[in-house]
Parts: sequence; structure tokens; C-alpha cells
Amino acid sequence: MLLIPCPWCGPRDEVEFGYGGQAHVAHPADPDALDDAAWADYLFMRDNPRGDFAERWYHAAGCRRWFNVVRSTETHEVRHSYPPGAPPPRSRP
Amino acid sequence: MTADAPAVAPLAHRAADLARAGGDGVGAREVPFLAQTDVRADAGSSMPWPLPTEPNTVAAEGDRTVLWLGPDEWLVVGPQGSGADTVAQLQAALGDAHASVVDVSANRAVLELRGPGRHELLAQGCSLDLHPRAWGPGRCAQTLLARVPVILEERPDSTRLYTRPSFGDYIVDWLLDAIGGD
Amino acid sequence: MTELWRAAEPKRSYDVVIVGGGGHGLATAYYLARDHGITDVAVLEKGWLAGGNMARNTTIIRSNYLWDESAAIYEHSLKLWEGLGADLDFDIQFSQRGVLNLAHDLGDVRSSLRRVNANRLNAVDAEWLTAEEVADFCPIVDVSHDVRYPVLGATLQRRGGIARHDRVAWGYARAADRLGVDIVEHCEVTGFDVREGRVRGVETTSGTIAAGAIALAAAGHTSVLAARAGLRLPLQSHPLQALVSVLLEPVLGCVVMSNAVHVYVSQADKGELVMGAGIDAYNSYAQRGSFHVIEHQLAAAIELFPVFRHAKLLRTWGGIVDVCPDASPIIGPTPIEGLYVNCGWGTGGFKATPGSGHVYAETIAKGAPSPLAEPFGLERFTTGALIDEHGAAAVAH
Amino acid sequence: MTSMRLPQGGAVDRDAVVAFRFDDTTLHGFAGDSLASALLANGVDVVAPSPLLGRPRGVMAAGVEEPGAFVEVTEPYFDAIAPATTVELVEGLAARARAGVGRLPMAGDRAGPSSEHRNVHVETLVVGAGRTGLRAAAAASGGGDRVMVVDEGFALRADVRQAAAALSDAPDATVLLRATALGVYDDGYVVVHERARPRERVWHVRARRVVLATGAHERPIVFRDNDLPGVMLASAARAYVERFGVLPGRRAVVFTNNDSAYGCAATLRAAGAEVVAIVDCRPAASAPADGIPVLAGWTVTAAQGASRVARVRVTDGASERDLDADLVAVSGGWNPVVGLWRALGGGLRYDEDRSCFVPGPPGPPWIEVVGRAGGDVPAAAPLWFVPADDLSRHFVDLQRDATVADIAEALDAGLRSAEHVKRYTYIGTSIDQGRTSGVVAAEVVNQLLGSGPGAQGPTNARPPYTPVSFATLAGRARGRLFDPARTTPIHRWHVEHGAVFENVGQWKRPWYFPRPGDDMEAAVARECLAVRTGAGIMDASTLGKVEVVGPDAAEFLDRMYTNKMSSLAVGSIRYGMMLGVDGMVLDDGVAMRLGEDRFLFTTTTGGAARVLDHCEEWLQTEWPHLRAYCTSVTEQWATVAVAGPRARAVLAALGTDIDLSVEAFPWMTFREGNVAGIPARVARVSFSGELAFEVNVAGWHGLPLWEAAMEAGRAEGLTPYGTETMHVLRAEKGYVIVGQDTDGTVTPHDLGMSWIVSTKKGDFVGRRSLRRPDTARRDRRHLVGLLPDDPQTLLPEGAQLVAEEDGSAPPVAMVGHVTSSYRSPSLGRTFALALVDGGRELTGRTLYAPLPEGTIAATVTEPVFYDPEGARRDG
Repeated sequence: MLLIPCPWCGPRDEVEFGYGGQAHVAHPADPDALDDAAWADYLFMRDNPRGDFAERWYHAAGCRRWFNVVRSTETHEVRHSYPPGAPPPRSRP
Repeated sequence: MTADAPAVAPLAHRAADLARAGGDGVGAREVPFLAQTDVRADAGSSMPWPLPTEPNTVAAEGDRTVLWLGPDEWLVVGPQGSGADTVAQLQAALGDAHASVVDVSANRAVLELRGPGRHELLAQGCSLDLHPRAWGPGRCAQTLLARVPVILEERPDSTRLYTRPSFGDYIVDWLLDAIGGD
Repeated sequence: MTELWRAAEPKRSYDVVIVGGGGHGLATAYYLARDHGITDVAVLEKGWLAGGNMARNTTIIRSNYLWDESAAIYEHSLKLWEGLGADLDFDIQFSQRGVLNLAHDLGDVRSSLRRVNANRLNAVDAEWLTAEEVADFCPIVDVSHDVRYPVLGATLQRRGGIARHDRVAWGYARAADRLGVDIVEHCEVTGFDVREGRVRGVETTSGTIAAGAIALAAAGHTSVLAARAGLRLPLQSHPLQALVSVLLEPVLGCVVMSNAVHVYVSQADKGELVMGAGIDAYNSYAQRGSFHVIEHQLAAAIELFPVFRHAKLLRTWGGIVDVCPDASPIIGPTPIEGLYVNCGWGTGGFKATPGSGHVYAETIAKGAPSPLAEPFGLERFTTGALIDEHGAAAVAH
Repeated sequence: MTSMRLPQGGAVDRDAVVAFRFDDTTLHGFAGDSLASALLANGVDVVAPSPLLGRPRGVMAAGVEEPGAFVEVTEPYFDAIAPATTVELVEGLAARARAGVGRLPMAGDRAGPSSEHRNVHVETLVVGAGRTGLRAAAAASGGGDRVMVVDEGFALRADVRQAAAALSDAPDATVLLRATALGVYDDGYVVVHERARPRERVWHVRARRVVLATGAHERPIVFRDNDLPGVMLASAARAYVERFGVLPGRRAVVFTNNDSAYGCAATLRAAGAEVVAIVDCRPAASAPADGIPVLAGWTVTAAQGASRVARVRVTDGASERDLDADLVAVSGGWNPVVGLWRALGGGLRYDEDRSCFVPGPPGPPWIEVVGRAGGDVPAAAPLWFVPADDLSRHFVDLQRDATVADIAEALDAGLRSAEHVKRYTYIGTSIDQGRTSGVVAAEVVNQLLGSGPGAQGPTNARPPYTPVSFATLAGRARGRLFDPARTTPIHRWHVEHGAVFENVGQWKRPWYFPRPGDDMEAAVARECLAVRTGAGIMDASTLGKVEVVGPDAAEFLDRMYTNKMSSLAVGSIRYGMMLGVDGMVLDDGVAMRLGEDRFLFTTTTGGAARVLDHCEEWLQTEWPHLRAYCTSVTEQWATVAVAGPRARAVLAALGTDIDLSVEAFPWMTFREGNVAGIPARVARVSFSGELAFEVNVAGWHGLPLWEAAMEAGRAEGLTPYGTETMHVLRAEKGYVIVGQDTDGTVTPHDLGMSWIVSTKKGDFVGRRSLRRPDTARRDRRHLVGLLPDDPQTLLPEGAQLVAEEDGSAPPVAMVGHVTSSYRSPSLGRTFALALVDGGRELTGRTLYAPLPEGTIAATVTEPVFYDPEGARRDG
């Protein structure tokens, strides 16, 4: 049971959250400008690193806010938690 | 709700069960027909009541209690029949500000747990830290109880549990089983 | 007694280097050698042979998938399973005890019948059982109506079953070794030599190895490897947990799966109940998941099988599964000439082992997708011609 | 059987005699005994046969590491299989031998062990209530931490009782006995199993810091017939004397590679046993033997005897001697208990002096491993097994009857990894997960491969630390608490009136309302005709409802729906469809414009949560600048649909201040007013094609409204109908059900609903995906109607379709499948909806559904079967 730090509600059990996969994948401003390959890239291609990963979580059973977390996919250690729109923090807190 | 229109509280049919299950350091009963208003607005907006800005806390003034539900969301709880007045006051105060005021009085059933054992009881299905070090009057939280989304509101000598009426029977069954009164 | 496989030292160069010494990699090597005369092959395994998902899966074998493309490759695999013991001259303890997929609501029933009818027309054996027939076939399933998710019926594939995963890997390793394939354990691929859009070799913890073709068969680690070759793939790696009970006298003679309550279970010949559930939600390479998944799975198991209430949990563990957006695998060439991928099997990899290895070997040998592999190419993500097994509510395991 | 109970000593309560049954013999022990100590006290040597070879096995250990003495407990509770060493002796206990394999009772209590789960938060959790653990706990408690100490034993050791008592008096400090830490998980999450009776407890502990003071397990040295009853771990022999006042044997040989066993020898002698010799494999045995003969540099090569040790053969390599003895107390050194540490990737390193694996980096910073678990164990010589020509009775894992010879065979087979050897021999896979065999097996491998001690470590023990029943871990999530059944405010009326229910997601919905004598077909036919010819009433409260408020609410909905919502007039309603970003149909419903900046839209019953999350995701992560808020009002409103040509009359009879005339209240508009004295929002939407009013009232008014309607509608024959009738009626009109006629691979164009995909407005979710080559194909699967050639034959839903009647010999290409199929009382025949390749071009063509019971022919039609011109919607 991971402990996910909601920027607003604080650390809560994983089961309160929805998982949103890779963070910072913006919907293209002008989808029509993308060819099929580029559009497929937006739809399906996601980073899948072993190590630190900026990912989205949704506090579904709490404050219903989406937010971002930097978490190691190797150790599950959470390094940062920050609101959507904010850039991914560089260094460890 | 309008006074004259016939209404049935969501958990009225379980009142006897809940009464029977009392004792053992815990008692539970439904608090029916509370007026509940969901407010969405910027934290800075002008309001007829002080809105708690610290997450998961409650502000009370007169017979209105305001629960923090999110950085831009609150639940204003008042006595039966006060909903229309709450909506009117909020809309007046908010004026043209971008905000959302929605009457959700019937959207959640409310149970009140009393007795010293109530936090241990909840701890059987809720993963929040309900120890006095972390929890007490004036706090609220949206979380899960067993498999159901709930709002917990801690009051001086009771805990209020808000849940969707459709989950009411499950929550009551769960409470009765946990209390051992079933 | 002769050894199962030689402990080979890697040569400097091979016709084909297979990255990943799991079931798929070993099967690929075997069929390259047996069917295509390509024996100058190395299988590179970073740890001990078949120590990844091959050692961690619940060994369920079936081919009753909905879509034609899936049914075709899994049925091809099942046919190979049926002859595999003799083919490898090695007892893989393959037991065709039947696989039940339970339906718990009207939507389940609809999609189950749709799948059964599709299977029959694809020459895949499939039957629809009523709740009563389910009780006859598997008496310990609770088919009473007063439960939260009553059993309304089930699909049955009698040819489905289980096999002994370790022996499958060892059987392929032994047979490939006999045909001249080098099986190299404790040799990790750390990089790829890619020049002018063509892959020419791999960097490993045992030095550089040149290769005419390089075939990835690394399951959950595929993304990490592909990235080292500068290749992006539509994959996400998740924990998939499984568990076994203590040894028990026989109670369950078939495989039972339930999507609605997320359980699949069989009883191994030794006596332990072998169970799996859905994947954990988050990305991970940690080979461990969260315990609430196990608790929910056991609760669900007892709802289906009240007799399991006294069964005791012995061991839980996690593997790393690589999942595609459409829950179907990717098999075929890549934009990098000479580099092939076989990945994205998600939770369904074990049952596909022979079929996957067979079509992958053909694809590598011909340098072009085999007919059965063709629909599973990377292009489908661009055209939109996905093979959406979970969208169509087929069982993903 | 002679009593081996000592006249005094031990921590048992000699005033509390406990009667128990073992294999149908009634025996007696004391409170404080384990079943194992009680059996030993009663002179029971053989507890159970071995699993594969049927060899006699006795008690070898005193704790969870016991590899041989397995029992099934039948009274006063049921336990399928457990080592006798972990079973607390309680009055009325009944147990029988098990050969390492459990048996599940087919009859008996349905419930099984009942357990409750509890969440608890502490700053410090200590696993192990030994001296080290309690010291760490006291320090943490003194520092103000909330502290929990858990220990698997049922009694504290005498020397720590005071410390434990003192701790228990501290604020927020708990010491739990019979409490096993099953596993340590990420972020300080520890699952603890407390064997409380009658109701077991599973603690979900969230700790900031975890201290593992789990001690060490003694391991044996392997020699010929080392599984004979009477061969016992030295520490266990000592424990039986000191903790239980039981003498495990009268003539003992102590066999050791380390000093710790000397204490055992002294204890045995003090208790009155003759210690024949201490056989110490180390040439220069150092420890004081206190007059006990020490054979330094000697080893035990074999135990001899039928069902119990009678003689022990020893050798110094040159000569051999046989010693009369009934007990071999053996110590092969100590293994720190590190399973919980390893589960989170904790590292191990080999300690040359102690000949064992001790915890070392890496590992999570919040876990400390202390005391013997941390590696503070006696030095030991690296002797794992006593060499012999025949190793086939040198038992490494008693639970698998696996020997050194089996390991040698695995290596002969070319296997070199301890993991492969484990999988070849099954060593370490049984109930103790290799507590006595894991390290020995690994070192036997190292020795036989000549790779040196510690070259390969033991295979991983996995959680749980000790086996626990499924029911215990399921906790309360059983029966009706397994998963919530959601019900509407009107549910109880449906129950009282005999509704048959359908599960829709978590919801219980009335499927149909049979009258006495009705089967489903009759009930549905009656309900359908009622709606088509009179009036029907349905509980539509389960539909998801979301209120969207803000200046940009219209713009937001334009981006979420395929069609335009911003052009909707206040007071009007529009059907809408949402797509996933992949262009596939996600959900559908209607949107009402309540005000310039206020909408309410509905979702499918199963889609409510998914759609709201979908909206919040786009709003919060993609368009935070849009000024719109979404609020779920699904259960604020109970929705009662009154449908049929007489619906207007029913509403009038109910009493309302709303003008119901077509002119004042046109189709796809809504009005607010009172219905039956209840404030209501009434919508003129229809999912049946008939005149219909959806009356929305606050949830708590739902039941009164429904009952009033049934009363007022009696004259009109108002008939309650369920989801099946609703499905038939909508299918007659060709209205799709998302999730039944779609499956996540279907676009609006496939459904023949291109009209709902706006080409004039800007971008919306999923639009670009519709242009992908495969998604834009003209010959994709289209929704069509099907009329079976025999109007009484019902096509099964899920039937696959082929083009040629004789083309049904598999494998054969399928051209589509049936998504919905019903008998229509209005049409007097059967009909179906299907998805068919290029189906819109095939109108009039005959397709075939090959089924086990025969092939059904059907003709492709337009997917609208009833009132295509929509003449009936105004009544």
C-alpha cells in the first residue's frame, strides 16, 4: 500500500487515488497539424523508465484534484509531489 | 427541502437496526435532511461565512458548518430547510465572481457516531490516522470507509459520516458488523 | 545423467543474439535452430535462466481469445503446447484440465457468448456452460444466487490447462543447446551498437558481441533495453502479483478465472493453489506490489470458492509485466534495421511461449513479419487498427 | 508412554492442567505448553509421517522453523496445517498428524475463521519482543513515539517480562503477543497477524520507522538419517527444558560447529540427562565443557534407530565409534532472520566467522535490523553436511524429503544457480520456506561446485512470514460486505413488489416486475405493451448526473461532447456523446441548459464516476484556464420516468402546476414546478420513442413521488417496468446502449451517428483520432438491424455472423456479431441490432448466425424498427 502525498490532503493510502501515468504530456494545441504517426505518439507513447518517473495521480476518494508525483519505479520512493502546471522539480527536496 | 413535501430520509429504514446496535462504547444514528451546499470558488472569494482554507478542517459559525473539500471546494452544512437560504446568501456574497453553488442536500446521507469507541470502530475500515495526535474536533476528511467514499467530520463529542445514500445500506451493514451488533 | 544445457561462454559474434533467457527467448532460439537452420545463436540472460516472469507466472494455458488475430496466434501456441513434451523429449507436465471463465452479470454473459461463438468459428474449442453445468464441472464453485456476484454461467475451453513453467524453460534450453545454441547466463546487455540505422551488436557485461540480428525478449525490461537502442515503444511496466497456498489435498481439478472479481486459480500437482489477480495500477520495476491487492483477491476467491476459507497463504510475489495500450503484444521488426521486438504480452505471456517463439523465429529468419505476427506490428498504433482485448472485455490473462 | 516432564522448572503453569486430544488419544499438558512440548512431555516421539517417503518425523525445533511435526487442528478452532511447535495448548485442543499436506473441510462452517482488520499509525514498530526489541521500543517510547511491539510467541521469555510490562504502561505503547509481522511493505506499511480467538485480527500498521529484532534461527548440520525423531536443534532441546520443563531425551549427544551448543549440554545435564559427549567438528574446541567429554575434531556421521534415535555414529576421520543416545542436539550455527528485510530489497553479505548471511546495504532507510537479526550471532565453523559416499539419507529439507543427493543430482543436471536447484529439488518451497534448509542448501551447492562458502546465498523467503488463512486476510470483505450493492431511494418499493434485479456495475436495478405466473418473457411483453399503448413508469435514478457551472461551461462541454452544446437554449435539452481521446465511444446522455452558465448532463449508470473523472482530468490538467466547475449530483436527484401515450394523463392526475401541453412543453425541453406537491424538474426526454416525462426530485422525495404516481396512475394502468423492457423499447427505436452495442472499439460513425459529430465547432476530445487510416475506413463494422427470417426465432446476443449459409465450417471469416436481440410485442416478431463489416451497404442481404443448435438466417435492415418518423413522441 503505497503512501501517496496529495499536495493538499497530505499522505494518503494508494487506494484513495487513481493513477494517471506519465505527467507533462500535453494535448497538442492543433491536433490537425500532426500526421498520423505524431498523433499516435501522443496517444500511445509514454516514457517507461526504470528510476525516477514524473507521473500523475488523482485523489479520487479525497479532494478530487489531479497532481504530479516524482517517484522511483525502482524503489517506489516518492521524491516530490506538486500541482499540475508546475514544472517537475529537479533536485530532491 | 420544502417542509410540506413528503420525504423519506435515506436511512430511515435502518433506524431500528442502528438503535439496537448501540452500546459497546459506540452508538450510531442518522442525522436526516441536513441542508448541504457545494461551493466551488477561488479561496479568496467573499463569502457569508468564513471558509476554512487549511485542508481537511472545518469552520463553524452560527448553525452553519463549512467543511473543506478541496482547494476551491467547500461543503456548507446547515439545519433542515436552510438550503435555499444558504444558496441565496452565497450567491449574493459571490456576486459576479466565477463560482459554483449547488444544492446537494439529498446527495449524501449523514450518520452520527457517538461514544469513546467510535474511532477504533472507524479504524477497522478507514486508514486515516484518527489518533488524537492527528485528529480531533474541527477536522474533516474525505476518505474511504471499507469500500465506500465518505466524508468524516469530527465534532466535540461525535463523528459525522457523510456517504452517498446508495451506499447507505452497505455502510450500516458494515457498522453493525463492526460493532458486533448484527 | 547429462546436463540440461552447457554453461556457454559468449563468442564475439553470432548470426542472431536473443536478449532475454526466459521462455519466449529460449523458444525463439529453439525454433530458429530447428525450423530455420539458424544455429549460430546466443541467448543472453542477465540473471539465472528463466528467472523473470517465467519463474513467477501462474502457468495458465488457453487460446479462447475474442479477436481473430489473437485467437490465431494463441491457438497456434496451444497446438504447439499439445505436442511440446514429445517435441522437446522432455516432460513439461502439461495438463489439459480445462479453463473456466466465469460470467457474473448480463454484460459478462453477452461478451462470453460472443467469444465462444467467435472461438468456434475460428476452430478454437469453446463451450458455454450454465451455472448448473459449471457446478457439475467444478463442484466447489459457489453458484448460489444470493451472493454479491452470482455465477450466471461460464465459458469452458477443455483443451486449456497448465504446465510446469520451470520445466518448459529447461526443456527449450536443453533442446536449443542440443542444436548448438549458446545459452549465456549472468550476461547483461548494457548497450547496442547502432550505426546508419542498423544494429550491429550488443555491449554486455561480458564484452561486445556482434550480431546480424538482435531480438529482444525481455518482457518487463523491454522499454529499458529499447531505450538503450534509441527506440521508444508503447509499453508500460507494472507489477503483477501471484500467490500460492500451502500444500493441500486435491480440491480443484480445473482452471477457474473470473474477470469481474479479479481471480484466476488452479491447483498444482504438488497441491498448492496457484492464484493471480489484476495488475497493480502504477508503473514499477520493483517486482513487488501492494498487499491490499492480495487481500482483495483472497476475499474474492472465498466468494467464488467458500471451501478456500481455510486454505492458507504460503507465498506471494510479484513480476514485472509490460502492457500495451490495447493489451495485445508487439511482435516484429523495428525502425532500426536488424533489431526485432517481442513484447507487450502483459499478463498473457506464458501461454503464448511456444507460439510466440515460433512466429518470432520465422519473423527473424525471414526479416519480415510472419503471417500470424503481422497484425501485431508497431504500425497498428499509427493506423488505429488495435487488437483491443480488454476493450472487448475478453480475459486479459 | 513415559512422562518426560521434569519435576520442576519451565514457564508452564503446573496448576493448570490442560486436557487435549492428539490422533484420538487424550493427553494432558499444562497451560503455557505448546502442542509440541506437551507431546514431548507425554513421550510422543513420532508426530507425523514425512510427505513423500513416509518416514517417521518428530519435533526438531521449538518455533516456526519446525520442519517436521505438522498437525491439523480441529478443536476448538480449525487450522488446516501448522507445526505443533506454534500451536498453543488450550483446553479442549484436538489435533491430528498431517504429512505436510493440508486438507480443506468440504462441509462445516461456511464462515471459517472470522477476523477483523484494523489500521493503526505509529512512529515506531518493533518486530520481536526479545531483549533487543524491547530496549529499542523503550527508547522510542521515551522519545515520545507511539510504539507497537509485535511478537509471534504466545508467551514472553521470563527475562523480558518486566521490560514489557513497563513499556505497556507507557502512553501510546502496545505489546502484542501471538502477533506475527507477515510482511513489511513500501512506506512503512506492515501487515501483522494477531492470532486472537475467537476473532483473529489483521493489523495494517503504518510506521515511520520499523525495527526488526527478529532474532536468529539455529540450523542443523546434515548427516545420515538426521531426520530421525530424537535429532533436535540444540537451542530447541534447551528451550524444552528451560521454557517448558520437558526433558527432550535421557542420553544426549551434542553435535556442534560453534560454542552456543555447550550451553545446551550444560542445561541438559543440569536437568538430569546424561550428556554422552559434545561432538565438536572444530579441531580446537574452546568453550568450557564443565567436565562433559568433548570429541573435538569429530563429527556425527549417522543417527541410528527405528522410530527414535538409539545410537549415534561418530568419527574423527580415522576411526568410528557408536554412542548410545536417544537425543542428538545439533547446532550448525545461526541464521539471522532477515526475510522481512529482504522483501524490500534489503541486501545480504556473507560473514566468514559466523558462517551465515547478515543484513547489509542496500535497504530502505526507515528499517533497522538489530541484535541477532542484525548479525550478532556466535561464530561457527563452515560445516554444512557430513561427507559420505551415500548422501541419499542426508536430509536438507525434511518437508520435501529432499537430500544432499538430490542437490548433487540437480548439479549433475547442469544446474548451477541455487534458484534452479530450489526449483529442481523443491527445497525451501514448503511451509517453513527453508528456515532450516535454505542456507544449508545454498552452502551445499557452493561446496559441491567448489565456489566457496557464501558464493551463493539462500533463495528468497516471501511474505507472509508464516502461513495465514485466506479468510483471515479477507477480513470483513465477505458476503454482502464483499462489495457494496448500491440502491436507489425507491429500491425498497421494487423489492416489496417482487422486482427481479440486475447488477449494473455496483447498482441493483429492477430488471423486470413479474406478476404471479409471469415468466420473464411474459413480464417483459406486458411491460412493453403498457408503455406502447398506455403508460409505464421506471426508476431512472441510477443515471449519473453532473452539474457544470461557470462562464466557460458551454465551451467546456463543446470540447467534451462530439456535438455542440453552446448553441443549446436555456430550458432545452440535447442528446450528446463523449469519446475517449482515441475516438472511441466513451459514454452518452443528455445535457440540460439550466442557465446561461449552468448545465446538467447525465451519464450512463455504469459510466458516472468514469465520466466525471474524465471531465475533471481535462478541466484540471489540460484546460485549467476554463472557468467551469463540475459537481456530481447523481444522488441529489431521484428520477422517475413516466412513458407512454397516457403519460400526460398520469402526470396530470399526479397534480402539477406545469402546463403539460405540447405547445407549452415541447419535446427536449424541461420545466420546473411542483409534481404531487414536490418540487420537481420535469424533462421531456424519451428513451422509448413514446411521449415521456422524466420527473427529477430531491432523492428523499423519490419514494413518495413514486408511490403517488402509482396511486394516481392506477386509472391509466400505469405499469412499472425494468431495464429489460427499457432495452427492448430503445432497441425498437435503434437507440444504442454504450457498453452493449459498443465495446470500446466503436466510433459514432460506426453507429451511423455521424450527425452527432460536429464538423463546424472547434476541437473536441477524440476528434483527431477519427481521421486515422483504420478509424476512417468506410468498411468498418457498422450498426445495422437484423430481422431473423423466422420471425419467432430469437438471435442470441453475442451470436457471430457469416456471409454464406454453408460457410459455417470453421475456420470461417466472421462479418459481424449480434449486440442486442429481443422479442418485440409491438412488432410481433424478433429483431436484433448487430455490428457488421460495411453493414450499411448490406441492407437487404441475408447473413447467417451459425450456432451449436443450428444456423439462423437474418436480413440486414436499417437499425430503426418502430415509428421511424418519430410521430409518437408527443403523444
